[in-house]
Amino acid sequence: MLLIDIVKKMVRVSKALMVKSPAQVDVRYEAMHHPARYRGEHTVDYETCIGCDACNKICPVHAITMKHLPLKKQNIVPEVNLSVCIFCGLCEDACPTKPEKSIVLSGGRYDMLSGGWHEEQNDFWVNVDIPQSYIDSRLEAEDAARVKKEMAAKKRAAQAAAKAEAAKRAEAGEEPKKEQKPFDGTPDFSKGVEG
Amino acid sequence: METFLIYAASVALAVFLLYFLGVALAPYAPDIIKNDHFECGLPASSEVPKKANFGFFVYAIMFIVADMTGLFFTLFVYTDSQQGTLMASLFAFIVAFAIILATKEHRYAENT
Amino acid sequence: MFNIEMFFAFGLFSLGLYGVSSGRDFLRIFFSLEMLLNAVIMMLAITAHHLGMTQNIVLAYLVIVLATLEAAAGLLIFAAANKVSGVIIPDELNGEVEK
Amino acid sequence: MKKIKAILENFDTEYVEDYKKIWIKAKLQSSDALLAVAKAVQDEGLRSLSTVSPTDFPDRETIELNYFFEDLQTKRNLWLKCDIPRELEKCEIASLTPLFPGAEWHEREAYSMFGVKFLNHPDLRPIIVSEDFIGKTPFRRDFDWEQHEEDVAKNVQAIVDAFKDEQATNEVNLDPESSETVLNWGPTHPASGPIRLRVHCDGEEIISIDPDIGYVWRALESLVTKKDFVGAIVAVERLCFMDNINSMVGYCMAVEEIAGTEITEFAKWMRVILGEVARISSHFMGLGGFFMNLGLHTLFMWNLGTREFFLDFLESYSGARIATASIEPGGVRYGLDMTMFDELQKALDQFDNTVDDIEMIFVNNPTMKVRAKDVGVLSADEVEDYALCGIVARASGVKTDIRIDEPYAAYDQVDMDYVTRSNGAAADRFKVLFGELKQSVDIIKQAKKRIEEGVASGEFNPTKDHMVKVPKKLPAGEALSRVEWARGEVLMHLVTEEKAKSPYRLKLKAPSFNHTMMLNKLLEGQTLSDIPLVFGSLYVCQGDLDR
Amino acid sequence: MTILLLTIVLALAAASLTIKRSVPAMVSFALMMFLLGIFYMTLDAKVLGLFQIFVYTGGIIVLMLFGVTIIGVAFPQAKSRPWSAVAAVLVFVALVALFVRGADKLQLTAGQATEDVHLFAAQFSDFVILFALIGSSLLYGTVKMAGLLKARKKSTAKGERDV
Amino acid sequence: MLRILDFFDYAKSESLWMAHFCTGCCSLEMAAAMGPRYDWERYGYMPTPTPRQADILMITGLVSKKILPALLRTYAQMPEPKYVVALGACSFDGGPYNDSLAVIKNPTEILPADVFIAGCPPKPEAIIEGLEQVKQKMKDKIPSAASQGGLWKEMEY
Amino acid sequence: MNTVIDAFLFPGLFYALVWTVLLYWFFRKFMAPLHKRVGPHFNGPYGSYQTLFDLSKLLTKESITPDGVNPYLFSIMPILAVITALLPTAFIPWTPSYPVVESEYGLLALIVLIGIEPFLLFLTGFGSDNKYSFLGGIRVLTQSISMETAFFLAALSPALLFGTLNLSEIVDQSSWGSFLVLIPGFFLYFITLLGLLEQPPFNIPDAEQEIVYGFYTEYSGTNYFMLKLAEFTEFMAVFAGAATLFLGAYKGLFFDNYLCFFIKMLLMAIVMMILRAATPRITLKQMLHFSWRYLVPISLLNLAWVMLAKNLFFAGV
Ligand code: SF4
Ligand code: SF4
Ligand code: SF4
Repeated sequence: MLLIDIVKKMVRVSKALMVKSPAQVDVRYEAMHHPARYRGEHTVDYETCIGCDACNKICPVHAITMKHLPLKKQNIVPEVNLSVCIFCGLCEDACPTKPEKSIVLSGGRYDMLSGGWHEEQNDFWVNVDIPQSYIDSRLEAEDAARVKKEMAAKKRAAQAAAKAEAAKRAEAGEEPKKEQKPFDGTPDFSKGVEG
Repeated sequence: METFLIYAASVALAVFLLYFLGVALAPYAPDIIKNDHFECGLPASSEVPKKANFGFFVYAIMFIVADMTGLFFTLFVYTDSQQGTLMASLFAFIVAFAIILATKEHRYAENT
Repeated sequence: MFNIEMFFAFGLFSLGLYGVSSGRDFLRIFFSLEMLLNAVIMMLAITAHHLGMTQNIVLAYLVIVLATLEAAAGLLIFAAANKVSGVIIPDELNGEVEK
Repeated sequence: MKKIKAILENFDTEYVEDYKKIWIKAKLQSSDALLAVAKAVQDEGLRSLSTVSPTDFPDRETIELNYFFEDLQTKRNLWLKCDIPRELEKCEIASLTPLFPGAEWHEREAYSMFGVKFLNHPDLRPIIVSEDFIGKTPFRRDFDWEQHEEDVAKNVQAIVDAFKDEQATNEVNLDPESSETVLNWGPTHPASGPIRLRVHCDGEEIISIDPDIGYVWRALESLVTKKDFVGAIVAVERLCFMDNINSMVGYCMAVEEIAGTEITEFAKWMRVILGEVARISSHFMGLGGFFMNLGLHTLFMWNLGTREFFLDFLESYSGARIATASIEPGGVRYGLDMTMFDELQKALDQFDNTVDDIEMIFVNNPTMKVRAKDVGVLSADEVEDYALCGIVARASGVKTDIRIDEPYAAYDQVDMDYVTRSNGAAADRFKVLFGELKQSVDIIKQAKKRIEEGVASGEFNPTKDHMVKVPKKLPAGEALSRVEWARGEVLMHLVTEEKAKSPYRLKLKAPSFNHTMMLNKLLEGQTLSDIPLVFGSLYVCQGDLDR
Repeated sequence: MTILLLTIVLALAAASLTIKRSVPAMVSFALMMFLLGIFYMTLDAKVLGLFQIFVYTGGIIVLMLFGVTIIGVAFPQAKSRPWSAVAAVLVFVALVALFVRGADKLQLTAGQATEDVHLFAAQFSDFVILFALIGSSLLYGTVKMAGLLKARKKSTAKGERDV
Repeated sequence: MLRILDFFDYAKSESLWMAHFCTGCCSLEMAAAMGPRYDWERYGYMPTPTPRQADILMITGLVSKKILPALLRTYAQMPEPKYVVALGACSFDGGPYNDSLAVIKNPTEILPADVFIAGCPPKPEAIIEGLEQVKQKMKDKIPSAASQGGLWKEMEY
Repeated sequence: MNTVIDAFLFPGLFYALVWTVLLYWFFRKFMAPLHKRVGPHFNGPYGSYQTLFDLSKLLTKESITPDGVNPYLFSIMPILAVITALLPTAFIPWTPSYPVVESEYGLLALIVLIGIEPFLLFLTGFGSDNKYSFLGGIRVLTQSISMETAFFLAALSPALLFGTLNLSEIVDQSSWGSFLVLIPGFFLYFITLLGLLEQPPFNIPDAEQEIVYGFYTEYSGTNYFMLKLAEFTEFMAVFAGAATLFLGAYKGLFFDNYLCFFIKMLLMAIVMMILRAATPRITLKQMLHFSWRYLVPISLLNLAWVMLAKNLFFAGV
């Protein structure tokens, strides 16, 4: 009885011989499944990054260090230590830039390896190579902006003075203008990542 | 007989040659921990037992008896007469019955 | 008709005798018992070959069977004694049983 | 419920109040009454002590002990608190182990992490902690772990030496002439994983087993307090990667309770789907592991093959195969692209293809029946006394399943029932596991239908609805959440401080802890061949065993 | 050639009785039996030789191995009895003397050397049933005895626990 | 003669057996790499029950303080030539458990790995590719990293 | 001189090596589809070089001799195991003209030599001075006492039927009719063969999940290679024995050839593989009970049946 049962089981098991094995692809060169959202190696878009430090703050493993730029406004850019990173994707969620995130890991590579020794592994970074020309142009733009701003500030001061005078004169309080809330780096959780 | 002995000797020679080929090509780097016993990756937690307590002696004895039976059958290979073969099958029946009885008894002894 | 091979059979026999009588542990007593029986088998085989006493071979088979069964029964007694009293050397058994 | 309240009224309590639907929360004035209260509630029927969770308040100079009593039959639970002083010498309380044998290891854990001494405990040795922490109190708030880490980093050799010392002290002294020996079963072992069972055996027969755990201790409970509320999900999901979603669900529920957020209907259903997918992928490993421990790799391989399809769905949804981090406080992290359901459908089809084969070949396997029928039997009484949960409890006929007892996410709208068997042997656990696998597929189908209907009728917006905002800083409070994890009940007790960015204390009670405690009881007097079988059938994962 | 073989046999036999560790002693015993089997083969008793090898290396050695697992790696010490060696030597001398002196009287009728096995089969098949009965009863008896012993041991153990 | 030696060296590089030792959750993905979809047996990898027959040791993720001696001992008990592969962020600096107080932060400083595979956990594809790199290293006759240094040499365990 | 060449080449060592490489590859390659995998694939055609590489690697890897073992016993046992596993091949009629040793008592010699193997394996375990090996060794012993009797009795059934112990004669006399009579014997032989070769469901001595690797635990490099070689050579001897005794060795449907012999052996290997993929391991005690309660009595009854059948159908033969 037991024997017959076992023989039955054997026949059933050998049905598997008919099934084509799913391992048909040489996975050294090709991924079996690589969805659009796959969280792999990061890319940092230094042009859109506003240097808000949100990604650094949220990273649960401190994989991100901010590289300092000789700029005033966007003075930092994230760099990721891939040996440390756990590819949780929180930094991408936290990044506030729109419509494209400045730090993106969706759709990245899976086959990131690095060398053996601890020092070699330490050199395993996503570096942002910023061409000097870009920095120069940004510096120029910043200069221009600063000049513009100064001008604007002067103008505003003048206007404000004028307004104050006008207000005094009018003796009736106009409602003060709503101040723009400065960005405090809070990630916006209500936004999903479009897949 | 002689052929077999020559065969055995040359097989032994061949295997020894293979073994020494392997040993000659293998690296050799002993050290204290490497030569320690494997204990699931930890230092040994007690001595290797020098004895084993094994409750299967009954089976060992049954093994001997059944082996003897087999040897008897080897001798029956050469019987030509009908009476001899009938005797042999009777013999087989008796021993089979004895073994069944003995296992029954053993099972009974185990369960109580 | 003395044959030089018989000499060795006697040697084996007396070795077995020594082993049995020197009173050591069970295992070596078994060894020596087997040796005794094998000396007998040897004699039978030698006489069968050299003296043409072919029936002796049949006797030799019987002795082998005897030897096996004896070993089996002896080992059972040994195991039982060991289980009951933890004895390895037969000399100790006397004392154990009296206890 | 009333009876319990009446009992508590007899004692000197600070407050007694209802909490959630099936809990009563109470605090004792003094710790002396604990034993009496415990005795009274045990007589009332609350026979399982789920866990003991100390919380350290340095500024109040107290350690608050939380006891969670459960009644697996009638679903009445009690959350009992009491304060004890914080100084190491006076930090003592009566042990509940004589009453509730399941508390043994939990009290040992509290002892080694917080230094709480339990009087009358039968065997108060440190557990889990690595040797450099023995005698210290690593989970107290004022423990200077940075200094400690620096010391360790400077001298790694010291850890190893400490380990060796521990080995030497715990060595069983045996008569060299005897046939008894102490075998290590693990950690470098084909079937064990990082756990070590000290098997004291005589030939093939086991005399006793002493599990030595802590080989993957990561101190998750203290780790989350160093991360913010969102980053903590990374730590919580690493409780065990076989089913990471449900543990995150439990944590997020606790956070949401403190923040007072109500998540959207769509997110609830998504949590059901993701949770069940993770449960399936875990159960697949459990089923395969059970047979692999019997020396048969076929089922493991087949299951791995089918599991891949479920992982594909997770990967498409969240971008990672197993470290998904896809549940966040406030809902689920990503919106849903409806094309992902095609992949889910593919996985379900694949499951339907293989399930018959598995049932025929393995679940009804005659050899398996012969081997596992009478081995590792747990009675319903033992289940209650030792506070076992999950499939182990259900295989013994105890009807407990948090998805039904205390529904979370959208489980209250799901049509499901307890999967139970009555004998409680290893084979029954295997069958319950298999039954739950089928049940999970059924639940996924229901949830999928519901979401598809909702999207079609415009009720849900799959790309927007998935998340509501939870503030970054939470108010002070504490919350208790329970989820039915793949292996059983996970109980999370979250304490927060006013305006803090990270949790103040998170207690994770994971099921494998209690199950591993049962090993000695189940295997005493059996043979060596039963170790892998029973170990596999208890469905233990070292990740949630050590935390 | 045979003399060399037999010398080795004797040496191994002596070794198996004198070696202090059990496993080498048993290995030498097994080798001795194996060589004896070969010796029988050279005496034209091939089946006897094969039997010898089969029974000893396959059967008895297994039993002895069980014995080894009980005894342990080393033999226990026992008090020596020098007289036994003397007795053995005396017996040896006596046997040799007896045979050398009385060899002439031992001359028996030298029959025709027939195929030993056929002979066995012809002579033996009547006895076989008797042997089967003996073997079966031995088997039954040993098993029964083992069961009794076990039961007794259990009952004594229980008695101890009660006390 | 040289040919024969070369052949044996090549054979060594083409057949890597792995010691069956899990230290962390990365071993789950290793199981997946053994499974039907990735099937690393195609490339000649295989798990062995004891380190005595193994060629590579996988540090599968985190190394807790308690398991470190076992790891080192397992490595030491493997026969030459032997290589080490480290998986996951944990084996570099503790990864997500970097702040944890129970995890060794620098396992690869103690036992240098020949190939480090990033990820948490790395995909099975990445694991297989990393192992291919070990093969390449063996073919290039680069001695294993652990044999050249690392803290483990000075330690007693 | 011919015998020496035989010993080195055809049924001897070289052949055993080739067979080991091929069978090992075949096992893995055939096991894989049962697991829905592919198996060795990228080294050589259908991955056939893979096992060659594996075994060459094992041959030239370091062999560790632990402290505390007797080094001679430790490393001589694998060699002895290979030699004893190779000796039976001399008696097997591979082709009509090819038993190296034409012996009156070939079957007995075959069984004797196969029966010595567990004894050597026990000594490897006992000599390793390791707890797992020790337990594994004792398990080998127990397994052999339970399986060997039934094996012996099952293997005797063709000899009784044909009235000879000479393997070549058995092959000569075998026919379809005799095969029908011997079917139960063949089944018994096959089941006990699994036990003797430590194959699932009887792979108790090297149960990985229980006692690491049984008696193999301490063996590495060249020594391990030798044990592996012995294992596979044992496969060869036992399979060849089955093919000779029951299936008519080199006799084929259309032509008599060594190829037929080989195909028969492979068929047995396939059945073994499928069994391996379908049944879990049983415990030592269950195995003993199974063997003594069912196998041995049944094999004795089978012998009685063969005797009766000889009287009834083959009286004239
Ligand atoms: S993916 Fe996660 S771990 Fe990696 S850099 Fe971004 S936040 Fe940090
Ligand atoms: S969050 Fe985005 S914008 Fe802000 S620093 Fe990081 S990459 Fe730049
Ligand atoms: S790297 Fe990630 S997956 Fe690997 S052990 Fe560490 S936490 Fe686990």
